[in-house]
Amino acid sequence: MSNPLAVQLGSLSLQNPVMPASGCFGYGQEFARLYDLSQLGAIVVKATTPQPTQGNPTPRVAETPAGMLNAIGLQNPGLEVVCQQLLPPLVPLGIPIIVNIAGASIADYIEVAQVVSQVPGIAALELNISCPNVKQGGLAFGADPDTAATVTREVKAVSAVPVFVKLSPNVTDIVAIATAVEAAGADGLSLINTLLGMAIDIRRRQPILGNIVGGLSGPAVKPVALRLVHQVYQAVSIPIIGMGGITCAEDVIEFMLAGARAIAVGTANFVDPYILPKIIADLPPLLTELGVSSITELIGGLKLA
Amino acid sequence: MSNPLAVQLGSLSLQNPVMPASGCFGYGQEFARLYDLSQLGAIVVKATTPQPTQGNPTPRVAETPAGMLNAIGLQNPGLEVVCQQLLPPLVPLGIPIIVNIAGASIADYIEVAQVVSQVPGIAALELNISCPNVKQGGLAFGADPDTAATVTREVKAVSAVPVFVKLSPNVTDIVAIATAVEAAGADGLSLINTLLGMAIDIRRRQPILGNIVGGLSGPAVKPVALRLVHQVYQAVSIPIIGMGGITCAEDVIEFMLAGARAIAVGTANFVDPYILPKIIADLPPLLTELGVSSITELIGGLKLA
Amino acid sequence: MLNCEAQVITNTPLTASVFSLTLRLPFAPDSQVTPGQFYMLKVSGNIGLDPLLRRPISVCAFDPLTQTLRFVIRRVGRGTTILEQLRPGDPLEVFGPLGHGFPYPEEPNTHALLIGGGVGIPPLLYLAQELSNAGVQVTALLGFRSEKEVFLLDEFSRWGTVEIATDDGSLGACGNVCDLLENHLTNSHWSIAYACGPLPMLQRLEVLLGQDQRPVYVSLEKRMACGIGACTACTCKRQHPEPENRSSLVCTDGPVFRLGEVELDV
Amino acid sequence: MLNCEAQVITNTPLTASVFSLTLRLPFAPDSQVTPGQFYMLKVSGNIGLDPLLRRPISVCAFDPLTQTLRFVIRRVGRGTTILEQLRPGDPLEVFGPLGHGFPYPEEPNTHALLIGGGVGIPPLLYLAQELSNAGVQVTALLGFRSEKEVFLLDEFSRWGTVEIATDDGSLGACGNVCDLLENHLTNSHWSIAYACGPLPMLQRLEVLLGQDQRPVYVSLEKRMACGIGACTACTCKRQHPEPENRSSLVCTDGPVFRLGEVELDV
Ligand SMILES: Cc1cc2nc3c(=O)[nH]c(=O)nc-3n(C[C@H](O)[C@H](O)[C@H](O)COP(=O)(O)OP(=O)(O)OC[C@H]3O[C@@H](n4cnc5c(N)ncnc54)[C@H](O)[C@@H]3O)c2cc1C
Ligand SMILES: Cc1cc2nc3c(=O)[nH]c(=O)nc-3n(C[C@H](O)[C@H](O)[C@H](O)COP(=O)(O)OP(=O)(O)OC[C@H]3O[C@@H](n4cnc5c(N)ncnc54)[C@H](O)[C@@H]3O)c2cc1C
Ligand SMILES: Cc1cc2nc3c(=O)[nH]c(=O)nc-3n(C[C@H](O)[C@H](O)[C@H](O)COP(=O)(O)O)c2cc1C
Ligand SMILES: Cc1cc2nc3c(=O)[nH]c(=O)nc-3n(C[C@H](O)[C@H](O)[C@H](O)COP(=O)(O)O)c2cc1C
Ligand code: FES
Ligand code: FES
Repeated sequence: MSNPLAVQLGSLSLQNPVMPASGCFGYGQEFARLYDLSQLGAIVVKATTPQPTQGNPTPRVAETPAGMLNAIGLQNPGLEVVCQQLLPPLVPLGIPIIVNIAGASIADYIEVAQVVSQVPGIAALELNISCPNVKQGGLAFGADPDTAATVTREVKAVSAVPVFVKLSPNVTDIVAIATAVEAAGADGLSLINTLLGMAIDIRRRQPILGNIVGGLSGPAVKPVALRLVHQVYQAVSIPIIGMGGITCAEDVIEFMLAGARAIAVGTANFVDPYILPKIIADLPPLLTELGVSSITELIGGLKLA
Repeated sequence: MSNPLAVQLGSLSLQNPVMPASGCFGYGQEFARLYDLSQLGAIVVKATTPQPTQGNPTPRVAETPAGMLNAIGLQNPGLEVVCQQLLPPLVPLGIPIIVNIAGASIADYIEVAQVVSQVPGIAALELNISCPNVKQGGLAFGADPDTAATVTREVKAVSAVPVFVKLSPNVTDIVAIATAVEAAGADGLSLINTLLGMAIDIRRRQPILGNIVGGLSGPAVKPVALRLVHQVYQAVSIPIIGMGGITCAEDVIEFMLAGARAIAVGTANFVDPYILPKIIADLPPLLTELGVSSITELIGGLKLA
Repeated sequence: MLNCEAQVITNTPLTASVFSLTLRLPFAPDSQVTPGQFYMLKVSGNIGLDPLLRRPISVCAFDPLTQTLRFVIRRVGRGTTILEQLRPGDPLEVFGPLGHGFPYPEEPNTHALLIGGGVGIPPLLYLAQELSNAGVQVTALLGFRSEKEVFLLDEFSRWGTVEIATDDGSLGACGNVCDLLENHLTNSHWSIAYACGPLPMLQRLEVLLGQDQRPVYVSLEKRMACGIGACTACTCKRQHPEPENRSSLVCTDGPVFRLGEVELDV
Repeated sequence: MLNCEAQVITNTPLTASVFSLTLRLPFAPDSQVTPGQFYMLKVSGNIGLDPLLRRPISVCAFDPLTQTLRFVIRRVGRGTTILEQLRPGDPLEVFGPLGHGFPYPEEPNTHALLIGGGVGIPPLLYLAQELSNAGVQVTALLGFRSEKEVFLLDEFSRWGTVEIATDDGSLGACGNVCDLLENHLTNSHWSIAYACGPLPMLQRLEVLLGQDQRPVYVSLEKRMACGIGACTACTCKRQHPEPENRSSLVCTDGPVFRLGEVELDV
């Protein structure tokens, strides 16, 4: 019998559509102590920048209603350490390893893309043009269709592996950006990154986050994420990795009906460290209940009338 | 002793900064059965359009994590009934009555503004250029600085009372819109309207809302609303009515620290029908705890370093 | 209508997914609590903000002497799961009574037909009790999925005759409650009918009874936010629009409507 | 570290805002539970998604025989209010033990100074017990706001000498726990010190003990999301950065650090 959870994500074959979201799973080693990572559909690791990045001052997280703000600021040990020490242990897992890449300039993105995509066993890049937590780069590249297309084109030109472009929800017209990025050669899209938000400590009369503003994630943003996946799905033909507030198998199905071919879980890993294997285990019975024999039947299956 | 809750909202004097948000309080008569409305800072009534509007098909609301989606679609009995039957009973309350106005064309807005602003006792208009739930008009006017400025200018030209422009959070750069609207003569700003979102019923494989998408409100959006108020406050000098997810007196203080001179409570009225008087009662002891003798001391008082 | 913190007295399972919740109100309601009216139950507790909205639940019984209010509820999602987990002594904020209940027959000594499916049944139990106490003869037609899912049967029997249908025939007639109704269509013994149940049942009922001259009242469900007419979430189209083309609201004009008054949809 | 659904055994107030929560684990932890380690407590229950994140709370006692875990917690916000309201029998998901606890003295027969303020005190009680059982002599300096806010005093007395300071002088010395410390600064009777408490206390402690040659360990707090090193929320700068300029994480490199190792900030 064929695997009811198997999905094809462009050229990547996934045993199931469930992966961690970038920045919420480190480089996998922490969760590897809790469960066998080879059961995941794929792994997306933290944003990698050319140089080691310290990130923003603490506090870096603040809880909000059914969500959280983060202003990590892309802390990472830099391209060299990532490629030499952190990625190699993941390759033997035998599942696609996707590396989120970021930078402060197009040259940064090109450098990281070139080097990371050559690491043996890396399946794809996720081009983060939507990080709201860094002054330069990040969101600056994701807020405008032309800039987004340019960085996509440049990265595609040097990447040895497929490139998924991660889009920001903090825009007036995500469809314009999605179609520009598709035309520029993106192999797929990841959406959404976090919504820009703020939390205030009324007693100290200060923002809770050291960085003043941060990115909102978690269940609170799920309706916005679903709407964006739905809108973009109708406008592009490249595959979409959907994310934003997923906490259970039912949420996975919602994103897939809206048009996602695979999904990522971020914040929920903090609430339940075993959430990924739990969701994967809950999917087959849910598919049976929904009367489908393969999860692919559901992709984009939302009935609108 | 002077009233610690009194605030000045442009030319409007409010006994306290707490008012209901448009569309969440009908025309006041339902809540008038529960408590004395004259204790409120002001009342903002539903969107009024020139003709009676049926609104969208049901279901019109869907619950989401710590929030809700609505796709009411501006149901209202139209300008004539509103002005003749629904507004007059509110005037004797002696508090500012603010009428939210909407339309499908600039001509619509002009018509409603002209007529409503002549109703004796109406204190201000709230120009709704941010409703995500109607095809024409609504958000179309609020997504672009030029269009927003145009409709503001036209409405200001005919309005006999101050005009607050209600902005949408579904934009890349709210500051550009806020400053354009200020330059066009707006007397103040209301923010935020709802975030565009979607909810899906996985068993019926359909959107829960009859209108497919709807506006997200409630605690879930509070971090986004606070960030937008904060950003806009730094860029404009007209007063801001802040809203989005307020459920308690502490939330009110957060919005005022971010720069709101007054605040509106929408969704929370549905969760606790007595929330407005409750918040008003909770504010004075909270001010004492925070060591301020007048709530105005807190407006924009966020310390950033 | 008043909002108050009630206290859970009992919470008992009736079937695998249906439970009976009784609450004591801290003070008397400000109006009569009539069958067909509902309360908005706050499921979010005092701290968490999720699930956010209140849940509308019909009154299944109310005792003005002890100020106890009873609801019979099916667990279908997060809110009703929270209600199912309440234990005696727990607080629960309730807001009501809301809406318009079932109108009583204008003449005494009539015979009322009550038609209920699933969790449409609880408000009819309260109605059966009140009608019976007022001298009205009651026949209840109740539909369930299977014998295992039957609830409130004994209690109904105290107030009149009961006929049962189950989808699988495990108790009573095999079929839907509307199949039971077919036997009563041309019968002249009843002079007024009341129905509450899932939408497909009400739609079939409309086909069966739409032309009947006797008054038929149905209780409807719509997704709600406020429960008091302020948000217009729960609008429904009138079948014969009046001049001003007004729509009706389930929460304030209903939840009980005369059959044919409004369109039956989600 | 393991995630499991524990059961509340007791939940008792110690002061108006501090309570003692004991839980029984369903199975043994996969490693030793050492003083200074913490657990992430799931406050959102099984249904609601708000408040969302887990709360980090230090172990105040652990009995491997009965698998009971004790936390002593101050109610400060929504999450701790939910924990305060738990009743015996309630389930609570806990994940741990996490982080690195207090290193024990390398030589036996030493004398340890424990310095605790407010809810920094609970992990020191567990430490006092373990040290005392290992033959180390313990002196605890404990600071509270006032006599009414004193807790765990009797239990500390079982493991060593206790000195108390209160801000208002209502019990023990008038002042801060660091004022007590000043009397011990030049004393040579202690050879190792451990501290846990609010940031201003630790900052003053750093001024007082920063130049002392004896080892001083402090337990830090930072806002956390994951608790296991995956999100880098809880980063803190090293005072003497190593070549690769790495920062440390409170959740995995700490929460206990040697004084002077990392910067003390929010
Ligand atoms: C006037 C009225 C009276 C009712 N009386 C009863 C009763 O006596 N017993 C009983 O078991 N049920 C009754 N219902 C249905 C009950 O309100 C829903 O089953 C309940 O709200 C579901 O909540 P949930 O969180 O478990 O489900 P979820 O599906 O998780 O709820 C999500 C959202 O949808 C709303 N919703 C879901 N189903 C319905 C529905 N059928 N009607 C209205 N809103 C819905 C919820 O209120 C909530 O806002 C009544 C509904 C109405 C409108
Ligand atoms: C390693 C460690 C051990 C701790 N041990 C104890 C203990 O034994 N007893 C005790 O009473 N408290 C302890 N705390 C502090 C405790 O975690 C906070 O008081 C608690 O998280 C507050 O939650 P709340 O929802 O009540 O407050 P809120 O202010 O509503 O919390 C909002 C958010 O901020 C976080 N937060 C608020 N204050 C703190 C804080 N001081 N440290 C970290 N995160 C915070 C919360 O976890 C939550 O995510 C410890 C903290 C850490 C980091
Ligand atoms: C703590 C944290 C760190 C994150 N870091 C990154 C990152 O490095 N790169 C990136 O593209 N997205 C990052 N994100 C965004 C997530 O990958 C994801 O897009 C977002 O959180 C929405 O999913 P969720 O609601 O399931 O968390 C981060 C999110 C969080 C909460
Ligand atoms: C049911 C509903 C109806 C609304 N109708 C209107 C409206 O007619 N005009 C308008 O400007 N905003 C409308 N809004 C938006 C609110 O006024 C408010 O901006 C938004 O809900 C955020 O505040 P909250 O989170 O407190 O609800 C509506 C919101 C809801 C939930
Ligand atoms: S639920 Fe708000 S009008 Fe009916
Ligand atoms: S809390 Fe996530 S790294 Fe420490």
